Amino acid sequence: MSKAPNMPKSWREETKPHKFCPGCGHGLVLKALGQAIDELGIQDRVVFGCDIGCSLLSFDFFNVDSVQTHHGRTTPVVTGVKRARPDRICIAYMGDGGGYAIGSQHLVNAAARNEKITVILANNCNYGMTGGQMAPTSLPGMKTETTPYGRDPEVTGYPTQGPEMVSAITREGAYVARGTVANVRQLKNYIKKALQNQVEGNGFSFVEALSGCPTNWSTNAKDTWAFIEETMPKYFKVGELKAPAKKEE
Amino acid sequence: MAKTVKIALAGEGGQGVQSVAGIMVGAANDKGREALYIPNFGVEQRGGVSVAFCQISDDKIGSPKFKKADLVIALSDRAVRRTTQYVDENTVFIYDSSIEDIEDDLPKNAKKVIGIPALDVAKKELHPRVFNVIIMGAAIEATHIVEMPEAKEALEKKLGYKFEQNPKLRPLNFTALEKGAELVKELL
Amino acid sequence: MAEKPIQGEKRVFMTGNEVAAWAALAAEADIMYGYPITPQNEIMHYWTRLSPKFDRGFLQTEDEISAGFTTCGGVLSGKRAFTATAGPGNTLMQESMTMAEMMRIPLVCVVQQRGGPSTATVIYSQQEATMTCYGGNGEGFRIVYSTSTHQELYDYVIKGFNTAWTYRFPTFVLGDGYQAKMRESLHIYDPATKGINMVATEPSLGLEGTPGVDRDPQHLRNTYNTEEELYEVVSELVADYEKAAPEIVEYQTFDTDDAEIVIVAHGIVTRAAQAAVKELREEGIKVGHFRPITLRPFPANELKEIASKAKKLIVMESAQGQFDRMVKHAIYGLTTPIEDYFKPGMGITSEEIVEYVKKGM
Amino acid sequence: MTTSAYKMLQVDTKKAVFTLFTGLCKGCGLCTQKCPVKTLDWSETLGVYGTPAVQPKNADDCTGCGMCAMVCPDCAITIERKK
Repeated sequence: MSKAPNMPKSWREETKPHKFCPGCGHGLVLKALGQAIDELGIQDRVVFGCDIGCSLLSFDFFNVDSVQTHHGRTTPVVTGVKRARPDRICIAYMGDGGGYAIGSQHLVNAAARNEKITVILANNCNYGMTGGQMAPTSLPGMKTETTPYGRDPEVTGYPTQGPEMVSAITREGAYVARGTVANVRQLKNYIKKALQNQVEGNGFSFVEALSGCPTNWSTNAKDTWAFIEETMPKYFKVGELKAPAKKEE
Repeated sequence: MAKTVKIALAGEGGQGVQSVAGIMVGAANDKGREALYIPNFGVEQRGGVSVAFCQISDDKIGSPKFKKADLVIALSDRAVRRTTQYVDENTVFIYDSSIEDIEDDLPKNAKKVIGIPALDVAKKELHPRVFNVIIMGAAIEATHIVEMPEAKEALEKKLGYKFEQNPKLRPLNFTALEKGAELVKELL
Repeated sequence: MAEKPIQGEKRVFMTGNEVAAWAALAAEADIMYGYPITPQNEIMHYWTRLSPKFDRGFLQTEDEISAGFTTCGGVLSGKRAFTATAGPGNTLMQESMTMAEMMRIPLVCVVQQRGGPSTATVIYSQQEATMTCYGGNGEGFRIVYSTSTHQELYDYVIKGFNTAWTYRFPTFVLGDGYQAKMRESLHIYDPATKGINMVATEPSLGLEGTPGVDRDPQHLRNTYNTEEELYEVVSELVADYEKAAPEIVEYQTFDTDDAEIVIVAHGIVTRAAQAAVKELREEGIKVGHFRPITLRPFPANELKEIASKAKKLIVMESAQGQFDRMVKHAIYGLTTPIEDYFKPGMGITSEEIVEYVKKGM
Repeated sequence: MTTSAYKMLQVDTKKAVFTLFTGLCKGCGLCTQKCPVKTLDWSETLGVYGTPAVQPKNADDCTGCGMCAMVCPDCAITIERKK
């Protein structure tokens, strides 16, 4: 008879239930992250940074030292920590707005500099915390609060291909993947590889996670899964884009 | 010399006024005097009129820029027009006499306006590259902020490594310094 | 451990940007984060040449937003981290400075003011006074030293680190383009030889031990859910700032005891004012000069006392009234007439001050 | 640890013990959609937000695969397979 919830060891139980909405994908991404931290045994070394947007609600999520900063600025804050404390495993956690819009210059430049940090980005195709506005990742035709007639790519462009971009601008040693909350085990493995890449000091590591936002999508559980598993992959291909060459044994 | 000596050196970017200004005030500083040097600079990294504001004193120096200079040296037509604002009845104004059609733009209110053939001398007797050292010689003669041996010491300190590579440069620079002093000596 | 960058004390002749780099080095700064902008760029030039010899770090970021936030990250990691900027870069950096205010991140930032608004000039101004003291969405919980000489630039960069780490408010050394680019003499020294001990730093993140096992995790935030919650936090900031202010505030007076006319100026303009006072006094004119060294906190009481005895104040600055507003706010209630002498983006010389004072008599 | 504070809804199925921590369940229903045998359904028991929690409606159908636990964003479900 099990008595305790099966949370990752690195989760901080005192702050659970967490602050995310019912069915929010952040919980799953952070579960995968927590499991990855546990399996690598790095809880004592992790510094976790989070953005504004819903991701900020993770500031007290883990039993790891954490800092919440402004919208888009998690990458530089975490970069600052890593540069000052190279012995720490530094994780920048953000949403699609923080990574691909207001903080895109930081993502691009941290990747280009091959900062030895791990960026984990939840892509839910909209701005969640501010109430469902268009994000860089909103799909063509997708209705949001600021594209009430559907996103028109002629006017607002096409969804940002984050991992593809990061993959294109990083050098050997970088790790880039796109996972999905529909496959938590795979997502955990991607995140684990990304963190391992930092542990080994190979280079920048980046994982985008396709994630759900039932609140702003106004979807029930069935439609939430359908959007994540059927609609989003049409634009966002799940898989590993870049991994360091296997070290010779 | 209790009074603060104020010098404005102006030329085209590339004429080397900033480097000789730096050497000159450095020499004064080395003698334990108070010196302040500020280059004017614009958005562009090169080109345009370049002005070096120098002050040398026995006491701490006040504001880094000044209204009126004791000595203005202008080395191009644009530099002449730019620097007349720093001239009053106590100012010695030196310009290069090779600048054409400048008569009307020369200051009328200066204590003295002196044209010296520094560029000609540099080209014909020495080397165009030491034009700015001739100017430094003139500035030192006009102000005595340091004396000739100290000025040479400062040149040695700054350019010694070049002199080592090409020993001819040493007498060339020292001659240029002395020549500059000579050019103004009789006219002051 | 590498040797000390400066042994004892020595007289040097250098630019203010070089001074700032040497001061940070002497102050045992661990790492600089920065982005190039004129006229502060040579701070980075000198730092990148000197710092590797003493095992100090450097990161050139993609912009000043990043420079400010990486500095926050460095300080949170327990490092004596600093940055430097000017003009439009200072504008971008305000965002991170509010985070530093809210989260009590003791970073040090050297500002070399240039002309504004907008790109304007790369030369000089005092037009970043308001922004440096009160920029961003906040209340200006900062410490701002306005320096006037290279010696002060050196002294206050060192002091700035200690003030920051003692009181945990972001600390600025407010210089300007003249100070950045001009050369003059000063004495640089190893702080220890002057009895100055660098205040120990401590990390807020990346502490030893496993969080949740050996200790509680650090969960640092700057977001609050309710008005009440925020009000409580900000009230605490207010109380801490007000408690610290009397210990931090600094000013200088020159011949103010019997002064009928008091020139009020800060930063590099104080040099012109001091020289003018000297000259005018020789002519028997009863003029004095008051100079705040800290613009935040502002020496309001001290100025008020002097102003109450004067017949006239003249506020002089290379900006259109930014400093003037601080002065008027500080002495509100007095009826002493105030004259303004504003030269936005322009240097002020002692000659023009002498002329102005005489003309008004 | 505050584990003991959680109220549990336990269902003993043929192949596993299904445990739902009501203090963690927000009633999102993601698990119900992922249940391969479609046996998870809304429960009479309420979760942390006062909305229905979940439980296997037919205990014998549950295969103990653990999919529901895996997709729960709140770690509200545990599955303990019987030997």
